[in-house]
Amino acid sequence: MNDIKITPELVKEHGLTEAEYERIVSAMGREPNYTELGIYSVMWSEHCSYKSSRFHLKKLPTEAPWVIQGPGENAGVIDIGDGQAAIFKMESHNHPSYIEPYQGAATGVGGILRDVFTMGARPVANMNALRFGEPDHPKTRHLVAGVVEGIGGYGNCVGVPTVGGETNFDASYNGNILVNAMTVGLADTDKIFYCAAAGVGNPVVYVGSKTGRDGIHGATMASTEFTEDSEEKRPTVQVGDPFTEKLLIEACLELMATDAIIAIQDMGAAGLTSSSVEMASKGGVGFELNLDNVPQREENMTPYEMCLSESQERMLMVLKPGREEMAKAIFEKWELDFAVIGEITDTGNLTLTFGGEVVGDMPINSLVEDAPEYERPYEYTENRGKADVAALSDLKQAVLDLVGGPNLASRRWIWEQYDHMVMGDTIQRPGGDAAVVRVHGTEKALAISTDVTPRYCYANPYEGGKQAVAETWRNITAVGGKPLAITNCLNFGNPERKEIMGQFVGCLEGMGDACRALDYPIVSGNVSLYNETNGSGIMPTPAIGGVGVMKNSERMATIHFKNAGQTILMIGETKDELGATLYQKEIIGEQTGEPPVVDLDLERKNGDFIRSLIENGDIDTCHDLSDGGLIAAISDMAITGNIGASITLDDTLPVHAALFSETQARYLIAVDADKASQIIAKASNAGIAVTNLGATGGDSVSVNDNILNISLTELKSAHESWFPSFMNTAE
Amino acid sequence: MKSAVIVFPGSNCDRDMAVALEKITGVKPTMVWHGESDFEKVDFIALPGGFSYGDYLRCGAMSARSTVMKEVIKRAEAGVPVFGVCNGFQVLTETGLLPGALMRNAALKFVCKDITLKVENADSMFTSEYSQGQAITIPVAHHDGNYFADDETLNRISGEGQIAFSYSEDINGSQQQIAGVLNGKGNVLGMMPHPERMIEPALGGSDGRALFTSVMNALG
Amino acid sequence: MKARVHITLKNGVLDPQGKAIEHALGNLGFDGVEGARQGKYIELDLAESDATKARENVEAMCKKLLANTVIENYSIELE
Amino acid sequence: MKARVHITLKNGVLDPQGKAIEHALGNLGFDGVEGARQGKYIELDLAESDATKARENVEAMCKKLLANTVIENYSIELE
Ligand SMILES: Nc1ncnc2c1ncn2[C@@H]1O[C@H](COP(=O)(O)OP(=O)(O)O)[C@@H](O)[C@H]1O
Ligand SMILES: [Mg+2]
Repeated sequence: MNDIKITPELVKEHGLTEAEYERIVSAMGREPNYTELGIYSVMWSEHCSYKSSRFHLKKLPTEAPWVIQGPGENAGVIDIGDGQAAIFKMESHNHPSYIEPYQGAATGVGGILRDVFTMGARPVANMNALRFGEPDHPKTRHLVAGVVEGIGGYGNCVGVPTVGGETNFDASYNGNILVNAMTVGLADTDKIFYCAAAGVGNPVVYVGSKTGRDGIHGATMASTEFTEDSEEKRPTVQVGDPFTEKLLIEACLELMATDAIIAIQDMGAAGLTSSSVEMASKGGVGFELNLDNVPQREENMTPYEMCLSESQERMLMVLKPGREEMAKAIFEKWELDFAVIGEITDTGNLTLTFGGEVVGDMPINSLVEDAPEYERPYEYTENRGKADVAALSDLKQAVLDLVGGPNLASRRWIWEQYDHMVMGDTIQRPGGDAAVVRVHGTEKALAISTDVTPRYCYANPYEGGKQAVAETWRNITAVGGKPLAITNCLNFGNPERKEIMGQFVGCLEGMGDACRALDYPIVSGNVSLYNETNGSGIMPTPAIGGVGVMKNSERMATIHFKNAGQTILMIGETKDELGATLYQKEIIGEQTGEPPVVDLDLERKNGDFIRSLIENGDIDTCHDLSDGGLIAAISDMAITGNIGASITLDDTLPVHAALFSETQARYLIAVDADKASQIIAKASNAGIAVTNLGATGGDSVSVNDNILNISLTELKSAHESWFPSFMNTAE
Repeated sequence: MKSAVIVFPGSNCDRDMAVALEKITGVKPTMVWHGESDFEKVDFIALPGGFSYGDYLRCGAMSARSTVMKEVIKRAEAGVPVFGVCNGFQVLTETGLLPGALMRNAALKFVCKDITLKVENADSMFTSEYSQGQAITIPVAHHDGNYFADDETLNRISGEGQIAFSYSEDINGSQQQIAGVLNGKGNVLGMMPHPERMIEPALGGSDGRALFTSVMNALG
Repeated sequence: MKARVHITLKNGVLDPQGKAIEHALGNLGFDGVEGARQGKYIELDLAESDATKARENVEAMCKKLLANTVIENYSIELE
Repeated sequence: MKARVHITLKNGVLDPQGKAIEHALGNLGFDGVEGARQGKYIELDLAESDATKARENVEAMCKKLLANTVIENYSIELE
């Protein structure tokens, strides 16, 4: 196999440029053999090396006193008090999910779970951020069905609740859906595991499933543009085995309770190769692996295949010497493979042997530090100016179309396919602003939300980047959580195009500013570039996953109206910001103008105020305003509470602006009248804008008596029926 | 009340069951691994929900043949109360301790939501704290909860009061909307809904508690 | 030798997967599908080379694990 | 006429179900099972009586719905 001659074509097939190949030759001081070429190609792929994004990622804020581990490990770690840590990360599985939605999405969930339990955490919550093409695109229904079933199929079986997410439909995802999965886990702060290998002579151990020829070159696939014939790249799809994953979680956690593990790393993209290189590189040591000892599922596997296989449900560990037998007994109890496949060396090289011969020998440094880094040229998106967004005469229809349209309709059809209650700690289920999961056995809880508004990011990447971070912060705040840190999944088009790179840089700058202003650092993340089909890119989609903590989970707010006769207050002020809104897109059918601007100081001020009300037990009903504006939020609160509302708007803004504007930093709360006056007074003292909008009650949502009046029945049916009827329509 | 929770590879509601049992009975249950051939004497045996063996081949099929189940069957026959939830129910039908079989949901989708159940038999040791016909809210979370039995069996179990709970709406295609079934002697109950998930207001309600307190009362 | 096992639902047992297939095929515009049933197909590689013994063995596997005889039938072919 | 369709995983695609069956048979004391693979078996009743047309039709059904051709193969028999 290694006598295959390295030709320029072969180099190109491996996704390497001529210049990159030259770089490999000079790093190695010789030509690579076939196995080595394969290894360089995955290690230097966009997916593993972050060659287009690294330069900019370095500028993101990653520190805070509560950050235990920022980016660079398998997942980020934050201190949540009492000696406990939350460990979390989000990751994309876009390309595989487009090719095979069920398995693509399922293995995406499996991969992100491993990133989290690798660090010693028990996974306690899964989230999923999904973007599909237009509803009437011929592929959409099939993709939605498969992705949702795959996420559920994996998460339900493993027994980790899938507690929330987000789902958008837009034409820019027609040929390139996004499937971003996030896992949050819990660990004790003194029991966190890292991937840096240490100790020359220590055994390198392989555990989990056997290696097959699955997904060879998945990492390079995730680093190239899609063309029509990508659908032929089928054998790269992997099949997930959630049952084995469940066993692997239990076995790893059982071993982690001992002191046998020095370092541990899951085998993700580029499998055995990237995990061993990463462990060696972090530890500044060499690895010698005997590939004959790798547990194999298929016959006659070559070193090339074993090194590049992306078979799922596998982990690599470095153990303390002498602990092999004890560790092996644990894995055998869980009926998993366990094999010592090598040891740590002081050579600084990754040395591979097979059949008694050395089949690869590469300096670890050259695989990691020498990987190319590009400062690709970029061009910022031009300002689109202020949009002039029309009013419609039939307000009622507009509201029904919006609330009962693809981007606001209830996602119940999705979350009812996910076990969102297993583990017995889900105290806020999907359907609210943030999911809330109790920290098992304590009063504390984690609040989790994923958000991004790609329309805004496309219109103005900087503002969109800010808004994505701010929206997760706001959603966590709206349930009463203190937002602590975020993870992200940066989904963009082809970075070799200046305007795409401009979107990337702009979004990152916005994210960074928002993180700094909100004390809300980035602790982990993932970049997915080349999300393009035939040269047309997706909208920039930097999905943000935020995590916050609640000290007393009995003080929690939910969105549903609880009693008739309560006063509805709006915290924050509505401005005429209709550009790039959902109203403009779905009702008017245009996408122009600048998006709403996030005033980060105001965001913080209003949010801190809301949170203090919830923490004090002053309010238990709260909803932030986002897509669809005021009327969408009121509708949500009324539908979920089955209680109507009547509100009165003053005439500072045209009605359609007051109802549909997506001005940021706003919340709605509902409280008893006497409490409301106290809150108004408190807000005025603090210089916070507050408006008394009206009261809950009745069986309709009405505005200024007659301008708008929609019965709860109509609203509910529009909101609840869109998804099921869309999915049940025959293709 | 001393209880045991049986753990199969892939069980994932074993902890939830143990937490509920401890909260309600005040005694920490013993966790029993599927490979054990014997375990300490207990008053109550619970088979938890989850995906034992990944639900591969047929839900509950592989667990039903595990070593520990031989002992569980023996004890059930000797009168020890045995309670299977979700996957536990599937295991019980696969062992033959309960009649019928659980097939793929008619809509072929996993379904996770709160559902209203009707208490069809409030006379059993598992249900005495409910009233006959009471409507209770308990969540379901399953892919294979579509209860099937042949007509003769159905007639028998409905005639003998062996139907413990039924769904108030058709959620999975179950015959007669059956949600939970007792054995002839009344000491084995299997049900698809998860009462152990409804034991405190923070989780959405407490309607599941009475099931456990019923057993406590029955055992004295 | 190799055993091919077919596991099918007994007559009278309702078959949600079969029904769904029938329905979906209809929706996709395939006319004239008058019934669909879904079963399992399991292939086993056996060390045994004696056909009689192999059949006995597989028969036992079916009864003990592979089929649920409350609702399923099985049939065995050897190669 | 009747069509019998077998759907099996492509070579090299991981078969978690087959693996679990193999394992479980071993645990139950059945020695000599060297491999197990699980597939689907679908029976269709067709109105069509022309074998060529029927095959074409079922072929299309497999591609469109019954098999996931990314990871599965199918084979069709007519009766
Ligand atoms: N793919 C999904 N999986 C689970 N829950 C989802 C999914 N998509 C949306 N949801 C849930 O639906 C609700 C509404 O989502 P969204 O409109 O994005 O909320 P928000 O505007 O507050 O961010 C949230 O509770 C969210 O968790
Ligand atoms: Mg919100």
